[in-house]
Amino acid sequence: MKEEALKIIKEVLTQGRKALVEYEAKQVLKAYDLPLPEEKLAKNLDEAIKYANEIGYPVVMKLMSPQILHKSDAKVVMLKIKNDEELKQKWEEIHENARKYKPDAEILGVLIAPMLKPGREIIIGVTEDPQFGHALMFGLGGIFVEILKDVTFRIIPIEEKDAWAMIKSIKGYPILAGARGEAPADMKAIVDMMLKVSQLIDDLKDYIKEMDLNPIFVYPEGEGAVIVDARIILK
Amino acid sequence: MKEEALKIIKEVLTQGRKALVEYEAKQVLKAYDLPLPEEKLAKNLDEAIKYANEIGYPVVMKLMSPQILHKSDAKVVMLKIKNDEELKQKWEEIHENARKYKPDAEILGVLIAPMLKPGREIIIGVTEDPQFGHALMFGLGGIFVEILKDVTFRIIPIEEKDAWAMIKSIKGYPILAGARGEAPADMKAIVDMMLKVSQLIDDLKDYIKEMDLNPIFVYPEGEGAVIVDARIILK
Amino acid sequence: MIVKMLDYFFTPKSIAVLGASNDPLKLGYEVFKNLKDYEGKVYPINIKEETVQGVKAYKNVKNIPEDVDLAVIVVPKRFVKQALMDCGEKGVKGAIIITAGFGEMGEEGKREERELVEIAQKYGIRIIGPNCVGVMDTHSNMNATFIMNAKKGSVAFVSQSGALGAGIVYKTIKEDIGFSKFISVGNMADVDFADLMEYLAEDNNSKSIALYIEGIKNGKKFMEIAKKVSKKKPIIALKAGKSESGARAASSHTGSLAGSYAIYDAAFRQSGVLVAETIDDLLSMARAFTQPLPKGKKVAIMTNAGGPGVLTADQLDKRGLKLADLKEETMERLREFLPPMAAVKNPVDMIASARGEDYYKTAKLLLEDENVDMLVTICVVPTFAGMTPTEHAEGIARAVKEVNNRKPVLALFMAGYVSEKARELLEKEGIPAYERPEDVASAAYALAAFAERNLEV
Amino acid sequence: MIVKMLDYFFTPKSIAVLGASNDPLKLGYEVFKNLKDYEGKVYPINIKEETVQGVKAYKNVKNIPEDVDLAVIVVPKRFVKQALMDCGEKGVKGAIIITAGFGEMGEEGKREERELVEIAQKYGIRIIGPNCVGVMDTHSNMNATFIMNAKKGSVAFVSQSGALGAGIVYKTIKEDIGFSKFISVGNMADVDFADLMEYLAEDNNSKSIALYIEGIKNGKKFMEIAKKVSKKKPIIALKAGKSESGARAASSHTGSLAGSYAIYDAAFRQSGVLVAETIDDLLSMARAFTQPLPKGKKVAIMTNAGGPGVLTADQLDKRGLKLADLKEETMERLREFLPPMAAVKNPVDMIASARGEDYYKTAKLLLEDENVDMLVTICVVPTFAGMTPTEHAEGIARAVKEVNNRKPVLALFMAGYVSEKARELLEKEGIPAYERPEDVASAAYALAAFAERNLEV
Repeated sequence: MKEEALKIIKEVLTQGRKALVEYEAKQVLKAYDLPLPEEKLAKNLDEAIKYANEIGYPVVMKLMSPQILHKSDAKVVMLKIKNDEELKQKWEEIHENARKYKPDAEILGVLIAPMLKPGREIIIGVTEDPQFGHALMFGLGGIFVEILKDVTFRIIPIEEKDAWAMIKSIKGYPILAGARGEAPADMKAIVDMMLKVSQLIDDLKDYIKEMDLNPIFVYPEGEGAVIVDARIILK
Repeated sequence: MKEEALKIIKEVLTQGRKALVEYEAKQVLKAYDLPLPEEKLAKNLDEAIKYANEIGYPVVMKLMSPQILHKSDAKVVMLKIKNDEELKQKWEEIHENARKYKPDAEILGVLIAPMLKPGREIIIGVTEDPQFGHALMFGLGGIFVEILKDVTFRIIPIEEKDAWAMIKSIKGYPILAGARGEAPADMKAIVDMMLKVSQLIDDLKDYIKEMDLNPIFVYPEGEGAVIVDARIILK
Repeated sequence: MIVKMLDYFFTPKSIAVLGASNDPLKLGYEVFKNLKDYEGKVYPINIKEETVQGVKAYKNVKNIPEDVDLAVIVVPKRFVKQALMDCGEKGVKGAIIITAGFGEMGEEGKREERELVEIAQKYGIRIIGPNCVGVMDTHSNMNATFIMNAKKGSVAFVSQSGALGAGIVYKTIKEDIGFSKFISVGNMADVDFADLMEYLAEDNNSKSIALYIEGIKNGKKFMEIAKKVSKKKPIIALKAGKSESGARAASSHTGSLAGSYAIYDAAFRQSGVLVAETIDDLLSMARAFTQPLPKGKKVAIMTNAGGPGVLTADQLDKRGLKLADLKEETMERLREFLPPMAAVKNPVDMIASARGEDYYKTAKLLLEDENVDMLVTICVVPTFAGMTPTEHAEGIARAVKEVNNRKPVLALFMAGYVSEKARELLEKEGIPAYERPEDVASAAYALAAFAERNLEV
Repeated sequence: MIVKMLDYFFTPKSIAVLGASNDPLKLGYEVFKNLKDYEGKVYPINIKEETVQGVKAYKNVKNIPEDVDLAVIVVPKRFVKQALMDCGEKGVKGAIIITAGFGEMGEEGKREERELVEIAQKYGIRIIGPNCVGVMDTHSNMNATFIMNAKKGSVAFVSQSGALGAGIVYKTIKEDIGFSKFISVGNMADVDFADLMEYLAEDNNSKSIALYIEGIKNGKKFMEIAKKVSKKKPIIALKAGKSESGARAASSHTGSLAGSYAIYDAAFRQSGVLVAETIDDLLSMARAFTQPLPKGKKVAIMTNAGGPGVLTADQLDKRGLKLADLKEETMERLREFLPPMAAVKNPVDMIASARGEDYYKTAKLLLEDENVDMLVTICVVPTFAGMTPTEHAEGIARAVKEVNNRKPVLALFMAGYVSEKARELLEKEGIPAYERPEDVASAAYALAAFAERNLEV
C-alpha cells in the first residue's frame, strides 16, 4: 500500500509540485483500498470515447491540470454526457475553457467518470497540527459543514471506537441514522474509510500535509460509499 | 380583514369542526393579505379543467376533505399535471385514493394550484401558551427544523424589530443571507408575513389555537415569498 | 398608585409583627428580633404575652394606639385570615404574610388564598406572600424576614423561592455581594413580579432588578411592565426549569405551571429582560450596573498574568463580546513603561512584576483609546514581594477618576482572601469586582446587551 | 523509572534552598520560611549570610555534609546555571527552578534554558520549572513554593501558569477545597505534564489529576501517557485559549476548520481526558473522585426546597445526565413519612421542614432504589427553627454508611457560611460538598463520564 502511494507522491514532488491533481490523489487513495468511482484518465479523445463506453454513458469529464486546482471556477468539469457525439463536443469545450482560464496550463488528461447515484454527503479531511501532528476531520457535507461548522476531529492514528464516537458526536448525526424516514446510512463504510485514511496518513505523515475528501457519497446500510472528489497537499 | 376571516372560521365551527382544510386556512390568510399561490377550488372536473387552463399547466391538484388532513399519507396530492387529459385521469385517481383512505370522507373539492418555483423553505407557526398566550414561531424548513430544532419564538403581538431579531437569531440565518453564494432571500417579505400573522392572531386569538405555515418558499430579495401549505386549528 | 402603596413595604413608619414571639424556635421570634432595631416603630402582637423580647406586646393589632403602615403576619395558618381582617380594620397599608399552607397546598389552600385576597381588596391592603421569607431593605435598614441581614448594595433581588432566596442571601454575605432590597414573593397572591418591577423602576437605591423565577401566572402583564421598565433599568432573570427534567421538577413544586422554557425565553427577550444561566450569572450581571453603559462591544483586558487574561477572553468570546484592537499609539506608550516581556497587544499582560503605578498608567491609556468600549482589569495574586494588597486596585480607581470618560470598568481579582481588601476598595469606588473569569464576562455582556437595546430604543 | 525519580520532588529526605534569604522582600525568604517546618532536613544556601531565618546557612550546596535529594533554586537568573552545576556535583536528584527569565524570554532565554537541560541531563537531575511557583505536597507537609499552604485534599493540581495556580490555591483556601499536591510546572524545560501524569497515576494520595494547560509541546507524548493513565485515574483539563481563531495558513477546507482548540479538544477526548470549561468546573470535577463510580447516568435528587432541585436538574440535563425514574415502592415509602406537600417524584422535595432524620431516611431509600445510579443531596438554609447546622449532613452520611452499596453521593449545601460546618462534616466523610448547582452537576458528569469510559475499556 505504502509503496504504491509513495511512488505517486514522489513523482509529483519530482515535478516540483505540492498539490496532487484529483486523479493523482485518487491513485494514492486507491493504494489504500478506499472506495472510488470506476474512473479512467484519458490522454486523448480516442481514449476518452473508449473509456466512456467501457464505463457506460452518462459520464462525467474532469480535466486534470496541476495549474487548475479549482476545477469548477475554470469550468473544466462536464456532467451528464450522454453519448460519443456529446463527448467529442465537450472534449473541445473543456480544453478551450482550460486554455482561457490558464493559457499555459499543463494538461495531464481528462478523467472519465460515471455519473454517481447521489447519497448522503460527508467529508473526511486531514490537517496537521504543530503540537499533535495530523488530525482527522469528519463531518456532513453541504450546509452542515459550510454554515454550521458541524465537524469533529481526532488525532491520527485513530481507533475504531474513535471513528464511531466521531460519527455519533456531530449534530447532523440523525441525518446518517435516518431521522427523516430514510434507511440508515452505511456507517460501517464510513468507519472503514476513516480507519483507512488514518492508516494512510500514519504511513505517509512525512509527506502529506493536508487532505480533503469532499464530497463522499454514502449509501444506505450495506451499499457502501464512494469518494467523489479528493485533494491532497504535500509538505 | 377580521370579518372575512371570522366568517370562514365561524362556518367551520358551525360544521362542528376544529381543523380547517388547507383551502379554508388559506382563505383566512388571504383576508390578511398574506402571499398565496393563485389557487382555485374546483367542485367538479369541468371547473378543474377551466381553472387549470386559467392558471396554466403544469398544475398541482390537492383534494380537500375535512376528514383528510394528512394529504400525503392519503395520496391526494398530484404534482406536475401537464394537460387536460392527465388532469382528467388524475381527477379519477385522486378521488379513488380518497375513498380508499377514508370511505366516508366528505369532499369539499379539489384545489387547483400552479407548480411553484422552489425557494428557500421557511416555517412560520403559532402555538398557545397558558401563561403568555399565543407565540409566533419562525424557522428554516427541512433539516433545520426537523433535525436541529433551529426555531425561535416571540409572544404575539410582535413588533417589526422582533421579527428581524427572530430571523437573525436562528443558526441557519446564513442560508437566508446567502452564505452559499446565492442572492440574499427576501427578508422583508418574511418580516411582512410575520407581522401579518401576528396581527391575524391578535385579532382572532379567541378562535385560533394553532397554525402552521409550512413550507413557505422565500425567493431572492425583491421577489417575495409564497405560502405553499397551511394548517389552522381552532380552539 | 402602585408605587406609593408599595413604599409601605420598604420604608414603613411603623410595623406590627403579628405572631412576634419569645420562643426562639418560632419564626416570629426571628422576625421580631430582626426588626427590633428598625428606626420606625415596631409593635409585637402576641395574644398570650405581655412583652416580646422586652418590648410591650399588644393582643391585637387593633389595640395599637398609633397608625400602622406595615403588618408582618407569622401567626399559625388558622389565624391568618382573622389577622388580616384585623389589619384591615386597623387601616394597615401593606401585609407581608410569611405563614405557609395556602396556594401551594392544593385546591383547599388555593381557595383560602383567594379569601385572603378578597379581604385585602376589601380593605385596600396590598399583600406580599403568603408562604414567603419576607422583605428586606438594606438602605432603610428594615429586615422583615426571619433570616440574616443581607449586605448593602445596589441590586434589588426578587425571589420566587423563599428557601433559595435565603440561600442566596447567605451566599452573598460570604462573597461580599450586596442587595438594595430582597423580596421573597412567595405565592404572589397579590403583589407579583410585575408590580415589583414597576415599583423598583423608581427606586434610586436599586440600579438593577434581579429575578429568580419559577413560574409566571400573568405573562402578558409581566411583559407589558418589563418592556416599560427595561427601557430605563436593567432586569435580569434566572428561570428555573429550562430542561425537560427541570420543568418536570417545577411542576411538582409550586402552584404555578411551568411553561416551556422556549416561551419564557421569548418573552424575556421580547420585553428586554436579560437572561441569566446560573445564580452567579444573575448576580454578576445585576451587579455590573453601578458602571456607565458601553458604546459598543469592544473590550480591553489588562492583567498581571497571561492565563487569566486568556480565560477571560474565552468567556467574553462565548458571550459575543469582542477584544478591542488597540491603537498603535496606545501600544507604543504601553511599551514605554512595561517590561520587555509584557504583551502590549490586547489582552495587555503587564506580567507579575506590575505595581499599582503600572495598573494606573495602563488603565489610563486603555480608557483613553477610542477603540476601547469597556475595560476589564485583572489581578491575580497581588502579593508579590513588597506589594501592598490594594495598590493595584488603587491604581485602577485613580485612572478611572482621572480619565472620567464614562467607559465601564470591571475588575477580576482572583486570589480568594488575599484579594479581599482590593475588592472591597473597588466596590467602594463603584467598580464591580469579581472572582471568576465567567462572572466578569457575564457582567460585561450584561452592560453591552442593555446598552445595545437602549441605543436601539 | 520516572516514578522513582519524581518522588524526590514530593517527599525528599533533605532539601537545599539555593537563594534562601533573610530579606522578606525576596522570594527566597518565603520559600525557606514555608519549608522550615518540613519534617525532612532543610538547608539554606546563601553566599553572604551565616544564618538564614535562624538556621545555619551554607555558602554552597556542595558544602552540605549530608546527602541532598531536592534543590529549590531561587537565586538571581545569572547564578542559576552555576547553582544547577553545583547541585549536579553534589548529587542532587531533583531541582525546582523558581527563577524566571529563560524560555519565556525569547531566543536567548530559550538557549539558556537548553543549557540548563543539558547540565541536568549530564548529572542525571530532573528539573521542574524554570519560571514557576514551586511544588507543594499537603500529605508530606512540604511547601516548596513562595505562596501559602493549600488545604489538604485528594486532587493533584498541575498548573502551567504560576500566577493562576497561586490564585487558585488562594481561592481554594477560602472555599475549603483541598489538594494532595500542587505543582507549578513553569516552562516545563524537563518535567512536563506527561511525566507528572505518569507519576501521579501511582500516587495513592491523589484520587484525580487536574491540569491547567496553556500549551502542550509534545502532543503525542501527552496523549500516549494520558491514554494509559486515564484508564485508572481521572485526568481533568482546563485549556486556556478556546476562542483563539487558529489563524493558521491553511490551503485546505479541513485546515480552515481546525482551530487550535478543536485539536486540543480532540486530543483530550481521544486520550480519556475530561474537559473542564472553567476553573470551578475543573475543581468540581476533580473533587468528585473520592466517590465510587456510578453504573449509569440516572441521578436522584433530594432537596429541602424545590428551586435548587430544579436548577440542579437543569444543569444535570445540560451535561447529558438523566433524572432517575424512582420505583413505585420507593415513592410509597417516602410518602409514609414525608409531609403531604412534599414531592416524592424525582427530584424529591422534602420541603423546608425536613430534619436530619428525613434526610437519613430519604437518602437510604433513594440509594436502595435500583433505578438510581447516583444521588445528589441538596440542602438550602438548614437553620430553620431548632435545627442544628449539621443534622442534615449527618443524616446523609449515616445513610451512606448503612446502605454501603457503592453508589456515588454528592452534596449541594447552598447557604454560604451557614452551611460551612455541614460541608466540612460531609467532606470528612469523603462526600464532596458543593455550593452551586452547576458545580455539583459537573461533578456528577465527571463521575459518569469516567465510569462510562472505564466500563467501555
